[in-house]
Amino acid sequence: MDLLQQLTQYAFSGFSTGAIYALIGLGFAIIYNSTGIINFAQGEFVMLGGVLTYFSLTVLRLPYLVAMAVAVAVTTAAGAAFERLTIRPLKSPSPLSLVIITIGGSIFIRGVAMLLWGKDTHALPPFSGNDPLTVGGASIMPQHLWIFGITLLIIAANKFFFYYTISGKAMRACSHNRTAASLVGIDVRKMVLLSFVISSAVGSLAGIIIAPLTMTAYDVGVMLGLKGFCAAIIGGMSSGFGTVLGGLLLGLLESFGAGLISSGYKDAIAFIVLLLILFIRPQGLFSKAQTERV
Amino acid sequence: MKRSAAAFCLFVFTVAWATLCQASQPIRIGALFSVTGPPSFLGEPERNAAQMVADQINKGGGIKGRQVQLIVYDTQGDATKAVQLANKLIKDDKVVAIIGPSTTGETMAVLPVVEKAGIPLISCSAGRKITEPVNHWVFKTAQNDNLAVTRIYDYLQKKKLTRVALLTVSDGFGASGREQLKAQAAAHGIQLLVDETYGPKDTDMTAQLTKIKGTKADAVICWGTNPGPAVIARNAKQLGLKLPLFMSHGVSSKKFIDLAGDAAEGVTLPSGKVIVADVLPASDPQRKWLISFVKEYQKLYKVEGDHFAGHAWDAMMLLKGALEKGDDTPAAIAGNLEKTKEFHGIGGIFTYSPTDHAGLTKDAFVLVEIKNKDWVLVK
Amino acid sequence: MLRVEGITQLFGGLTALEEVTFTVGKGSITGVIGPNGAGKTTLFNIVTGLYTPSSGRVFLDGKEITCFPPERLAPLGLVRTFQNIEMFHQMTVLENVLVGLHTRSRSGMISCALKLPWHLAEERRLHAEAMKWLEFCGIADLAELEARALPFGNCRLVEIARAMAVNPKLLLMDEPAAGLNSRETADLELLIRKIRDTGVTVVLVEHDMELVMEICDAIVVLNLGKKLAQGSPREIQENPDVIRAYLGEG
Amino acid sequence: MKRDYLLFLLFTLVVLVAPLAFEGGYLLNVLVFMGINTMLAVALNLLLGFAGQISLGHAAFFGLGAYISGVLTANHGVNPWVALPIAALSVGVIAFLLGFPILKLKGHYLAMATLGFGIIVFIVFNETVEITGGPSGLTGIPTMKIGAMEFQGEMKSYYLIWGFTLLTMLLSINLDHSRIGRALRAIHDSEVASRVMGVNARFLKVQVFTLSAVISAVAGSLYAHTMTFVSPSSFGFNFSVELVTMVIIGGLGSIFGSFLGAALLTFLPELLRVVQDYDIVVYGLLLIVMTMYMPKGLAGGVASLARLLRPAKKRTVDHAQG
Repeated sequence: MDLLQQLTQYAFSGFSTGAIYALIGLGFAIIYNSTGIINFAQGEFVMLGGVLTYFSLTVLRLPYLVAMAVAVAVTTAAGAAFERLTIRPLKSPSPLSLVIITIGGSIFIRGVAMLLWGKDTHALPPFSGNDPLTVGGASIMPQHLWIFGITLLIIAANKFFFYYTISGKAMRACSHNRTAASLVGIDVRKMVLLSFVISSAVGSLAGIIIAPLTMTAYDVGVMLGLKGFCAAIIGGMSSGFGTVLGGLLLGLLESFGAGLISSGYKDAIAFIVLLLILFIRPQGLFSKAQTERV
Repeated sequence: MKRSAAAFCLFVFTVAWATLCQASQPIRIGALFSVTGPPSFLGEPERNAAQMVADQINKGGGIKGRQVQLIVYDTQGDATKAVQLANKLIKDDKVVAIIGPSTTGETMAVLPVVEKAGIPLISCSAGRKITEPVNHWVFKTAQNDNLAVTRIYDYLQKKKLTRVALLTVSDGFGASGREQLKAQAAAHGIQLLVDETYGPKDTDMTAQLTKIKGTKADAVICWGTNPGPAVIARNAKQLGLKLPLFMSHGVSSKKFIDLAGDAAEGVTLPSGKVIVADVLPASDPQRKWLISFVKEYQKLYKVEGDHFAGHAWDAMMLLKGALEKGDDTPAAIAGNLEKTKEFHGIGGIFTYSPTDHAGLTKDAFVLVEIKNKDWVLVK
Repeated sequence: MLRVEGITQLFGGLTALEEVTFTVGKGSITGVIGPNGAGKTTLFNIVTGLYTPSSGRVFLDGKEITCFPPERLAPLGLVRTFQNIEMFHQMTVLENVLVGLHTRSRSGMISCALKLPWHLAEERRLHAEAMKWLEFCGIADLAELEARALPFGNCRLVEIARAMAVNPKLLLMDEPAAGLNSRETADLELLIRKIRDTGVTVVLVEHDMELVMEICDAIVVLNLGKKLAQGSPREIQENPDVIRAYLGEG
Repeated sequence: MKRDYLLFLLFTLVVLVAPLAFEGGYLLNVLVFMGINTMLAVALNLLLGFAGQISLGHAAFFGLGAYISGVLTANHGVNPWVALPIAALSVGVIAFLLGFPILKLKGHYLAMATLGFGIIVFIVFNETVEITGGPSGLTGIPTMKIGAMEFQGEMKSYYLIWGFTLLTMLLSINLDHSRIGRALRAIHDSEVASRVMGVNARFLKVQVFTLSAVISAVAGSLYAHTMTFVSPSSFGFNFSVELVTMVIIGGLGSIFGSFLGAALLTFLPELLRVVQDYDIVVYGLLLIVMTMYMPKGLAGGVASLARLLRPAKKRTVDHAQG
C-alpha cells in the first residue's frame, strides 16, 4: 500500500467517522438553536435508537424497517416526555441548571436502558451488504454511504423545515428572541417541545444507521454525545452545514492524527487543534462574529 | 473478692456466648466487582459466578456447618470507589476475606488497604504486578498476561511469522498486555514493526490498520476487550488486510463471534480452557469441572459461562478449600490459601506457594481459532 | 476635556456614524440628542471603549484614548452609565458602589484571602467612601438591600453612585431619565447639577427635551450618523436643520 | 458577613468533633473523601459561582496535582511536603498560561474548550506509561509525615485533609468579602458594567482560574498521598461533571453550599446502595428533581427553609396574642 493510497484511506476513514459525529451534532444544534439549551442527553437518544432497534429485531422479531420505525417512535416519545416533565415545569431556569438537568436525564436514561436491556454490546445487520467498496485503493463500507446520504437528507429536511414552514420559522424566531416571539403569538413552549421531538428523532435515526458499524450498547451515548457536541460547537451551533463541516473536521483530524502521528494521542491531537481554532476564532469556525449589545 | 468472682463468671459467660453465636453466624466474604461501569463485562459474570458458588455451598450445608454470606459491592471500575468499598467491607461488614476487584488498576489501589488490615484478597484481574512481588495477603486467579503472550509468541515463532504489528487498547488491560508483548518479543525472536493503540470507546480503527497495511508485518496482534476487537476484525476485513489476526484472551467468549460476524473467521487467540471444554480430550484433568461449570452457569443466567465468570468461581472455590482446611480468621485463611496444591479450577490448575501467588503455568491457556463461528483447538 | 475627531463606524454595509467631530468643555454639561437610530449610543460605546471605531480618534484631556478598553479608561476618570441599567443584581447596594471603588484600592488576591492588616484598613476606608456616595445620591438608607429588590428609579441612583465612586473627571450618562416619573426626573436634574458642581464634566444622551434644554450648557445633535449641529440650547432650538430633522421634511 | 464567619466557626467545631463519633468505622473513610471533594467544589465554585465561568475540565487540575506529586515522590524520592508545593506551583503556571486564551471564550465555547483540555490531560496520563504507569496506575506513593508522625490511617488523614479543606473555605470566605470577591461577582452579573468600573475582567478571571486550579492541585496531591495510589480513571470527564454538579446542587456562589453539594454527592452512593442495581437510575432522577425544585441549590434550600420557619414562629406568637 503506497503512501497516496494510505492518505486516501485516512481521508475516507475521517469522512466516515466525521459524518457520524456530524449527524449526532445536528441534534445538539437543533435544540440549542430553538431553546438555548445544550442537551447533554442527546447522546442517549442516539443510544436508544440503536438499542431499541436491536431489541425490536431480536426480541419482538419485527422486520428491520418496522423495528427502526418503532425505535424512532419510542425515542421521540422519550424526548418529548423528557421535555414535558423536566424542562417545561421550570419558570426561569439558568443555563447551568439546565446543563445539570440534562446530565441527570442522560444518567437516568442510561440507567433505565441498562436495567431493561442489559450491558451487552450488540451489532445490527448492515442495511445493504457487507462487502467493502474500493475507490482508488481505499475502501469504505456500504453503510458509510447510507450515513452520508441520510445526513444530507436530514440537513435538507432541516433547511426546508426551518425556512419554508410556519413551525420552522416560528422556531427560528424563538431562538432569536423568545419574548418577542411570544408577543407575536408564537407558542414558545410548544416550539421547545417540538425541538426536543425533532432532535430526539434525528438522534435515534443517527443511532440506528451507525449501529451496524459502531455497534450499540447502553453506554455508547456518552462518547458519541461528546464527539457530536464538539462537532456542533466547531460548526458554530448551526443546524446546517456548519455542524457537518465541524464533524468532518473532527473525524479527519482523528484519522490523520492516528495514521500519521500517533494513535494513542489521536483524540488529544484533535482537541489541541480544536482548542487552537477556538483561541483564534472564539465564536466557532463557521459562524459570523456577533457584537454584544449594551 | 465476691465481686471479682462475679466479674469472672460474667466474662466466662460472655466468651461462651460469643463463641456460640459465632458458630451459628455465617462466614462473611466480601466481593468487589465492577458490575457497572466500563469493565462491567468482567464484573457482571464475576458477580454471577461468585453468587452461584455461594448458593451452592449454602445449599450443600455450608462450610463445616456454617453458611456463607457473600457481600458484593459495585466498584464501577473506579479505583477510588474500590478503596472506599474495601474499607467498608473490612470495617463495617467485618469480612474474613475479599474476592475481586475486576481490574488490575482497582486491585493495585486496594492492595495497601488489605495489607494494612491483614485481610486476604483473591483478585480476579490479570495484571502481573499484583502478585509480583508477592504480598502475603494477595492472591489472584486470572491468568497472567505474560502466559497468554507466551502462547501466541511460541506459535508465531513456530510458524516463522516474526514481523509483528501491535494494536492495543489504551486501558489497563491493553496497557498491561502491551507491556508484556514488548518485553517478551526479543526472547522469541520477534520484531515489532508497529505499536499502535486505540481508545476503549473508539468506533473505527481503519486508520491504525491502514498504517499496519503499509508495513511489511507478517501478523497483527490485537489486545483488547469487546467491542473494540470486533470493530478491528471488521475494519481489517473492510480494508482487505490479509494478515493473520491474533487476539487476546480478553475476547474469548461467544460475544466476540456474534459481534464480529464473518470477520471473526480465522482469528486466533489464547483462551482459558472453558470455552472449548467440550472439545478437550477426555484425559484433560480440568474437563469435568469445566463442563459442569458451563452447564450450571447457563442454567442460572441464560448465557454461557465464560472465563471471566471462571475467575470468580475459582476464587470462591479456593477460599472454600482454605476455609475447610482451618479456621476462619483472616490469617489462617491466607496461610491455608498459600498451601493450595493442584486445585483444578476453571482458569487452570492452581498451585500456590510462598513465592507464587498466581499459581498457574502457561498450560492454563490453549490456542484456539475461530472456524464456522465456533472454536477450534490449534495444535 | 473630551474631543472626538472624525469618528466613523461601519457595521457591515451600514454606516452608523460618519465623520463625527465635537469637543466637550471642562466642567460643562453637554447633551447629545437626535432621533432614534442617530447613532448616539454607538458614539458612547466608542468613547467608552466597547466598540472599536472604523476610523477617527478620541482624546481625553489631550491624551489619545482611541480603542482603550473600558477597564483602562476608568482609572483615567472616564465612566459611563447604561440605558438599561447594568446592575450587579446579586449584590447589595453598598457592594455595588464598592465595585465602583475597585480602581481606587490595591489589595491583591493573596492579601484579600489572608486578610492582611492593610487590606482590613483599606476595606474600612472603602466602606466609608461608598457610604459617602450613597448619601450624595440620597439613598444611604438602602445600603444593605439587595440590588435586585430595588424599584427602577432607585436602581438609576445606585448606578450613578457607583459611577461617582470611580472618581470620574468625565461622566457619560446614557438616557438617565428613561423610565423615570416626573418627580424622579426633577430629582435627577438636581443630582446632575450637583455632580457638575463637584467638578465632574457630564455628557448625556437623552430623549427628554425639557430636561436637556434645562440643564445642558451645550448640545450636539446627531442625525443619521452625522453631526447636524452643535451649540447652546437656545441656538439648537432655533436651528432650522434640527427642526426639520425632528419634525420631518413636512 | 458576620454570619459567614460564625457559621464557619460552628462548622469547624463540628468538623473537629465529628470523627470521634465514627472512629474505626467505615464512615470515617467517606468523610476523608468528602473533605477532598469539598475542597475541589469550593475551588470550582470560586470560578463557576463567583466569576460565572464554567469549567468542564477541572478534574484535570486535580489529576495533575495528584500525578505530579505522586510521580515526584514515588519515582524520584522527593519528600511529599516538597512535592505538594511543586505540584501546586506547576499547575498554577499551567492554568495561568492556559487561562489567557481559554477565558476569552464564553458560554458553551468555554465549556467545550475546558472539556477538551480535560480530555487531553486524561490522554496524557494514559499514554505516558513510563512516567505515570499508564492506565494501570501509579503505585508506591508515600504518605505524608511530620517528624515521626505519619499521616496514615483514617483518623490522621481526616485531620490532615480537613485542615486543608477548612483553610480553603476560610480563604474563600475572606476572598468573597473583599474587593476581589466583589469584582468577581460583578463580572458574573454584568461583565460590561464591571469593566466600565475599571475591573480588569480578563486578568481577574485568569487569576481566579489559576487560584482555583492551584487549590484543586493541592487537593490532588493530598489525595495521592492519602490513597498512595492514583490511576487515570479517577480524573476523567465524568469526575469533572460530578464536580460541576456538586457546585450547582450545593448552590452557586455559596461556600457552605459547595460543602453541602460535595457532602451529598459523596454520601449519595452510600445511601443508594440500598436500592442496589437501581442506583444509577435513582441518582439521575435525584439530580433532575433537585435541580428543578431547588434552583438555588442546597444552600438556597436551607436558607428558604430557615425563612419559612421564622415567620411560622412569629405567626404562632401573633395567634397567641390575638
